[in-house]
Amino acid sequence: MKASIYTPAYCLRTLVAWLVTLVLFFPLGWLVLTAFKTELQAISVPPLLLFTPTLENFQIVQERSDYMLYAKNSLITSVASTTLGLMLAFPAAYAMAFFKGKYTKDILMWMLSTKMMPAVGALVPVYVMAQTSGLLDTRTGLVIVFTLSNLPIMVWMLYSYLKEIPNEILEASRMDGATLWSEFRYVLLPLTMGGLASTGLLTLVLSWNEAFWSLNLSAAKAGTLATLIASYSSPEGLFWAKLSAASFMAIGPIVVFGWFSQKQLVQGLTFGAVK
Amino acid sequence: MSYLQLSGVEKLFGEHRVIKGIDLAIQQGEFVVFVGPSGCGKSTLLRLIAGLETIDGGSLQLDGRDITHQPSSKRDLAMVFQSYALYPHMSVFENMSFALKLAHVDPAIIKDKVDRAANILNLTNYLQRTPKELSGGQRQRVAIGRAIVRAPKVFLFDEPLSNLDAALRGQTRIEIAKLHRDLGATTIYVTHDQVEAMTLADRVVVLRDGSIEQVGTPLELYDRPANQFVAQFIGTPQMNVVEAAKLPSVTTVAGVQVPALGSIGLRPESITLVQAGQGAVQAKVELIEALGAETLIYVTTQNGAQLVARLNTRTELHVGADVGVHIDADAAHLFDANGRVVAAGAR
Amino acid sequence: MSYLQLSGVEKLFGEHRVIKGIDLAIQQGEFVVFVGPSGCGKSTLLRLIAGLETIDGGSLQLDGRDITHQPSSKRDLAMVFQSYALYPHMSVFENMSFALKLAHVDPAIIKDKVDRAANILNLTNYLQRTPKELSGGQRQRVAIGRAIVRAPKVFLFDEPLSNLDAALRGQTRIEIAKLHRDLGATTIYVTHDQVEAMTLADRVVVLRDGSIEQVGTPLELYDRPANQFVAQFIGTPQMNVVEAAKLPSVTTVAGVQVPALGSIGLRPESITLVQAGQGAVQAKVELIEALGAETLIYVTTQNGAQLVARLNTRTELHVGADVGVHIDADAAHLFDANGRVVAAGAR
Amino acid sequence: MNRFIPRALMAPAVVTLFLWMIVPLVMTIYFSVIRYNLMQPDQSGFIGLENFEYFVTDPSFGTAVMNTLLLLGSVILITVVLGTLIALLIDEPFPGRGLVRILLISPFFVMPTVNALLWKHMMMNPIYGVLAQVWIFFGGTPVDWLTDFPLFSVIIIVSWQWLPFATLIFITSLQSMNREQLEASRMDGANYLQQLRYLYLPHMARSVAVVVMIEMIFLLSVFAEIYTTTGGGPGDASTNVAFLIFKQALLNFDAGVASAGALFAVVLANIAAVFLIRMVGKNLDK
Amino acid sequence: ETELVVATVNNGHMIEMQKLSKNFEQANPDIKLKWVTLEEGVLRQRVTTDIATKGGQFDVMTIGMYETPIWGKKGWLQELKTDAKYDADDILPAMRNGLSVDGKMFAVPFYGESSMLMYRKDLADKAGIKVADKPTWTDIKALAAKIHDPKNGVYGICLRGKPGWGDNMAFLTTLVNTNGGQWFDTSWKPQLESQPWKDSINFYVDLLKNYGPPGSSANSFNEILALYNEGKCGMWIDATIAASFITDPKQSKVADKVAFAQAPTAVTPKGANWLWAWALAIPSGSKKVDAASKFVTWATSKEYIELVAKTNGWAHVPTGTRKSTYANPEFQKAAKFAAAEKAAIDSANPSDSTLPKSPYVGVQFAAIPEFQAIGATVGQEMSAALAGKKSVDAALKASQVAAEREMKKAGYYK
Ligand SMILES: Nc1ncnc2c1ncn2[C@@H]1O[C@H](COP(=O)(O)OP(=O)(O)OP(=O)(O)O)[C@@H](O)[C@H]1O
Ligand SMILES: Nc1ncnc2c1ncn2[C@@H]1O[C@H](COP(=O)(O)OP(=O)(O)OP(=O)(O)O)[C@@H](O)[C@H]1O
Ligand SMILES: [Mg+2]
Ligand SMILES: [Mg+2]
Repeated sequence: MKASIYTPAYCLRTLVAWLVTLVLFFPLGWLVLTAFKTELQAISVPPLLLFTPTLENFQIVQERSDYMLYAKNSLITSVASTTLGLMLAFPAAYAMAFFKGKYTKDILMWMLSTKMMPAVGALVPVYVMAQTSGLLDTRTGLVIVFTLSNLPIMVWMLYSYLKEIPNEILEASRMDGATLWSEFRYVLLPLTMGGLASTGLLTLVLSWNEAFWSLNLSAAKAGTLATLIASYSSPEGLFWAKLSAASFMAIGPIVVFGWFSQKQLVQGLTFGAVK
Repeated sequence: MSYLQLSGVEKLFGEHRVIKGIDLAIQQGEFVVFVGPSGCGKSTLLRLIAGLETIDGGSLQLDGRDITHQPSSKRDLAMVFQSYALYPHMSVFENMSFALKLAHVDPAIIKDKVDRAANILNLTNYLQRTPKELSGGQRQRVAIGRAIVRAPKVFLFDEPLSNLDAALRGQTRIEIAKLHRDLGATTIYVTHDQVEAMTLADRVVVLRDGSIEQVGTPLELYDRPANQFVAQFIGTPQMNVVEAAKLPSVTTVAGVQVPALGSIGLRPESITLVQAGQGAVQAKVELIEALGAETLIYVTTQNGAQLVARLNTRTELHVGADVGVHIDADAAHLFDANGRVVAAGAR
Repeated sequence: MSYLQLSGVEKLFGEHRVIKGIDLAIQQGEFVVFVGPSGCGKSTLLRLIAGLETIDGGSLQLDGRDITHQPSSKRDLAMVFQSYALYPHMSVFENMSFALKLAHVDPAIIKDKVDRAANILNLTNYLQRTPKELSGGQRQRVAIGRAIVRAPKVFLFDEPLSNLDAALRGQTRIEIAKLHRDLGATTIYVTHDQVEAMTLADRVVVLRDGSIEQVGTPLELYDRPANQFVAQFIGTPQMNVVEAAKLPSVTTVAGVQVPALGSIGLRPESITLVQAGQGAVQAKVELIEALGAETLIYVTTQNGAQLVARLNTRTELHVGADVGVHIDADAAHLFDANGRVVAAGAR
Repeated sequence: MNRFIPRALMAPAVVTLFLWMIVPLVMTIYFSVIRYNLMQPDQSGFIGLENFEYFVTDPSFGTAVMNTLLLLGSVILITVVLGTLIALLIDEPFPGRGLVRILLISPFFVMPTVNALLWKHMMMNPIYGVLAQVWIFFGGTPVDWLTDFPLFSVIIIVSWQWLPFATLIFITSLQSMNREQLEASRMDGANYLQQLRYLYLPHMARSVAVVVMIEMIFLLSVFAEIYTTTGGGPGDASTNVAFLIFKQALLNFDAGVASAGALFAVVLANIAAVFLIRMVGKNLDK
Repeated sequence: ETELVVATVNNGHMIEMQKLSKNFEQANPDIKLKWVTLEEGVLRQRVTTDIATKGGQFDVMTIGMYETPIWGKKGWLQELKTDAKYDADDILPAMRNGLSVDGKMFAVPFYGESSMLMYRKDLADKAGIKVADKPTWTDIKALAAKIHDPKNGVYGICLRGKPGWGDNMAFLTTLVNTNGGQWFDTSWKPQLESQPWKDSINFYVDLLKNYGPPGSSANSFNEILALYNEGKCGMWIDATIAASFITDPKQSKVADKVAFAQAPTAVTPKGANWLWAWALAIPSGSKKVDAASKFVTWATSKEYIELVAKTNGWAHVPTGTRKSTYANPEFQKAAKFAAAEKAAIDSANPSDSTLPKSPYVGVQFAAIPEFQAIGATVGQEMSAALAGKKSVDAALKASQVAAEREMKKAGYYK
């Protein structure tokens, strides 16, 4: 092994890996590049790789729509729904993992299957419900909807995570005189931090990117960044660069956030798939 | 009255009756070991005492108080789990002090108690480490430490050594014995390793299939097993048990006639190999295990009976050699067709 | 020429010289056991032979062919791993036949070979199960079966029994011994359990820190250890090794003067306990382990030396009793300050 | 421990989810049997199964079901196969592996609408799109992706988004591959391909199950990507069930038919679920 | 303080209005404006769901000439009464009619458009052809053949092909109209398999196949605009609003080479060019009617147009709404398409746009609720035909079936 690690196979592997990565990343990179072009540069043929970057598009976007408002809404709704979701999902996952009953598996599967109905189908009922309860165009309404639509995945992730914790540790704490609360506070919670973190991260990403409900249930006040995009794909006039800029601003925070948290995310994303 | 009293304790898992009415009285300070083959209900019985499983029948009394239906956190028992069940996110100190912290004991006292326990267990230098930074043996000691610190009424151990390697196991066994002698705590210890049972126990409880087969001191069980099961379970290598028909030379043991369908039990040390032609039976050497201080010789008799003999000396024999087998019939045990002891040689 | 020849084999992990030039000749059909404390390089040496690690120095010859740089798939060796490394998704049959299948052996022949091996190992009824449906001992046998089927030139075992519980370990040990006798295959076996080493080996190689300490038959090592390390490593309970100063009564062993800074080694069986006041040294009983056939008594002498005595009878002694210690100086070993043997009693 | 506590703990999640499912479901069932068009509030009344009949007899219905299954199947196939290959490729260390991982994972964080717009305008546009330029560079005639291969284009777009997810899970799975098993197979004489076939792939079965399961949940209702790119066409070439329902719900504003469609989708989802989860569930239970 | 939520489409003029609305807020400090700017399709879904369920999320809605009559008839919109200063009579009659039901105005036009021919004068000159002011489709085809030069990156004609009732169907309906066809006959029977439809669609597919750019079936306004600005289209028939873009040298490489003519005709001039307006309306039941009407009148007033002119120049004012705009000499000077645009708008009549009598209102659409869905489906079929995925006959047959289903479902007949 020590002799020479730079074997042809190794070099080839590195090369191919980088090639594949660049190809797969290219569209996203291109989006970022386009965001710094003028509209004419954006559609120039052949495509420009070298150009003088401009911030004009970002200015236009900011001028036209209050980016900070949308960003704030995105942040608040996704963080709130993540928190709320974890609060609901954790006890359920705990109960399922440690007090396995006859129907535990079925309940889990049922929860997952609720996610399979196309959202469009439920639009009218949900819209009517939101309207009668005065939750249209409120962050509260969005938080509730996000939470509920992510809940099944959260329960499942946490369940797979909790299942890996040996029951004996909890028993030990009971023998040590722990009540349900102290068992949760001192043993369960610290042990599941990793699972909670990665579940939270995934939910955060999903909520941030949720477009259907945020578009349909919000107007001027509660719109999230996903709805911002909907105003930049105009059928009149050139818009690629502006669209790119708006997209860049909308996905930027979550992508960067994703980069930083990817290690953490991966750990829990395995749904107990890896022993 | 006894300190811990089990009366007709039963446990059902679904339809399956796992613990079948156990009566047992344990005295204060006693070291009781549960042994038995895998699946016989040792762990379950221990967990019933611990309150980790609900008792389905009978009652449990500790120090004169009925604790049959108390939650485990109220029973004042401490348990050492097979997997140690240390809290992986806490330091050794926190692990050991957790119970006291929950009981709102004064921090200064906690520190004092933990330090004392750590000292006894040679853990003083590791108090700030987390469990995964410790070796198997050290983890084991932390688990014990966690129990000691609480000074509980009864210590429960569920196969605490089975995750250790042979050398460490021997060593830790001795430590546990010393600890018990020093603390004098009432202890219930589950194992399926009969060497542990022999060396640690004041009394051994042999379980089989959810019922008690025999209770007694280790040497009582060794010398006067109540039945073939206990006889073969205790002692290593196992007692040789041979159908009576295959050992026609043995006719009476301690004045009792050998029953026709019964069998004869012989400890390896009551078999002596002599020159071929001599002795009660003729046999061939199958395998020799020379362990230095002792030698085990596996032979097959002409009748097809397989016997192990234990020698405290070296042997000149080699595999395939013909030997005579001398049997110390005075030390033999006689079992009837159902495996019950009918007679036992005086020892 | 020998069958497997290691000449100056070396291995570096980064800067760390883990195997420090090993020379060893193994004959065809021999059963060689590597023993040594954890981290001494047993596994590494085995893996070098297997071709799972590249050899950084020296050479390796098998059956007259240089295999130092051959890939492991070409070496015609079979290995049984500590964790068995069974393929979890394949049935027992598939596990055992995998190597043959890769070698495009005719299915009929494969079936035949697997059946034969399964028969030897009592696995015939389990051929369709997957590993996780088997008990530890059965998995162990499958791992062995996988090796047998290939009829390799050399069998390599890396602590194959360390995942089994005590009872099963003893049983499987005997099976391996029988198997070796039946197949007569050249075998290299790694363990840190010296009972296994003693009972299985034709020759034992004691490793320490990447070098060979001593090579010999089990009883050679037991009786004539080359140094204190080997002396204490072989035999259970360990040989008592006491600083010469603490045993003033022993002055010469086999005619050699006891060196001032040296120490004296005594096997537990060469220590006899006599009535207080008699014997060479006076001591107090610390712990008694009654195992039925034998009894181990731990004592501390007035000089603070800790000794273990092995008795083949029961004892009337109890902890705390005063006893005299009789020492069989003829069976003692003398070590100099560096732990090398200076003299050994005749045995 | 008595039975009450686990139930109490599970209750909040189960009850809210149940409400979240049952209230719209009951409303949907109710809507599906009445005449309910947002644009014609004056027409109402019970009409039995007419809405279902109307939805099911839609000329695009068969195509939509086929497309749904095709989309589901192809994306799962592509992501699992490519994901496996990429995971194997970057399983062992090489210069810049950390960066590669970060770049590879990125598409997963991109919101579906942006993803679709990006592909539609900047990649697949037959005149300005990068792909067209690549084709021209190599002397080919640019392909009009969204028109000529509409469903395939959608599949590419959706796969691009889900590939990182699969890759990530597979990488993690590979890292837990038992080294001793690999060594054992080396001693058994297996080459890399054989190791792949007999060891790596079976080892990954469970993670594959997880990927299939999760993707299925999300892919059955793919909508934004189709709406933004092909609008379900040309004709109904890229219309899936979710899009068909959308046509009823938001182009026609016929909540009745849309509800009937949604119920049908639930049935379809459950059939797929039974089929797949059973298959996959075996692996999940291990 | 009143907060008005304004839903609007993200076209250039609207975005300009959003910017300039600061002036309005300054003038009316008690009113605050909140904007929801959406892409056309999404906007339409959002406002429709909202108004139909009485969601009340929007106080002012941007809607088109399609929705206004339908919603007005249902009473979903507030009737707009304006004062003398606003001068409602200044609004072009075609627009005013299109946004009124029974003489009551339910929305005020923000900007309007028709369709016309925009061609490259330089190329036509080079081909030696003079384009008539009112050309026929035969002329157009001949010219397209002449100037088609794909080797040099010039395509004879660019037309919409992207499916959508507001996309390809807007254009195709005018083509069908001028060929003497219609969507529905007087008994609401879809006429999609009638001869005029067959002729038109065959002609269209043939024309684009021979002289159109690649990927026509994905092109709509924007895509063609980009092509045209790059100088790749010889001719283009589309919304008059395009004129202001392609004559803007900042965007267009051919700004000085374009000329305009009326939309081509075939059998009849009726309905050959479409009519569309984006207008502002107030949902009925709104609690902020006063503030809202203040805003809509401001945004569609003469003053607003002057404000735009002052800020951005006359070339950038919203057009197609007021006579006064076209009368303004400065505007005429700045917009060389002005005359052609006005002529096109004036010549369109939504209530009488087909040769046979039709029961519906609308030039390039039928103002009935079912039309969106029918238009979308037919649009898809036409796009499939253009892409060569289906024969024209098959596409029309499928369209006819779908349309009949839809109409039957809606209860127009059994
Ligand atoms: N939670 C449970 N549900 C159902 N059956 C159980 C449960 N726990 C144990 N059993 C069954 O009860 C019997 C006794 O199990 P127990 O764990 O007490 O055995 P054990 O003596 O501790 O065995 P081992 O030496 O293998 O640990 C076994 O047959 C086991 O299968
Ligand atoms: N891959 C490796 N890289 C670096 N060092 C290693 C590696 N493998 C083993 N070592 C080191 O080499 C030495 C010998 O290890 P080896 O596994 O051979 O010991 P061993 O005798 O088998 O011990 P054990 O009884 O614990 O299995 C140890 O110090 C170990 O830390
Ligand atoms: Mg147990
Ligand atoms: Mg090792």
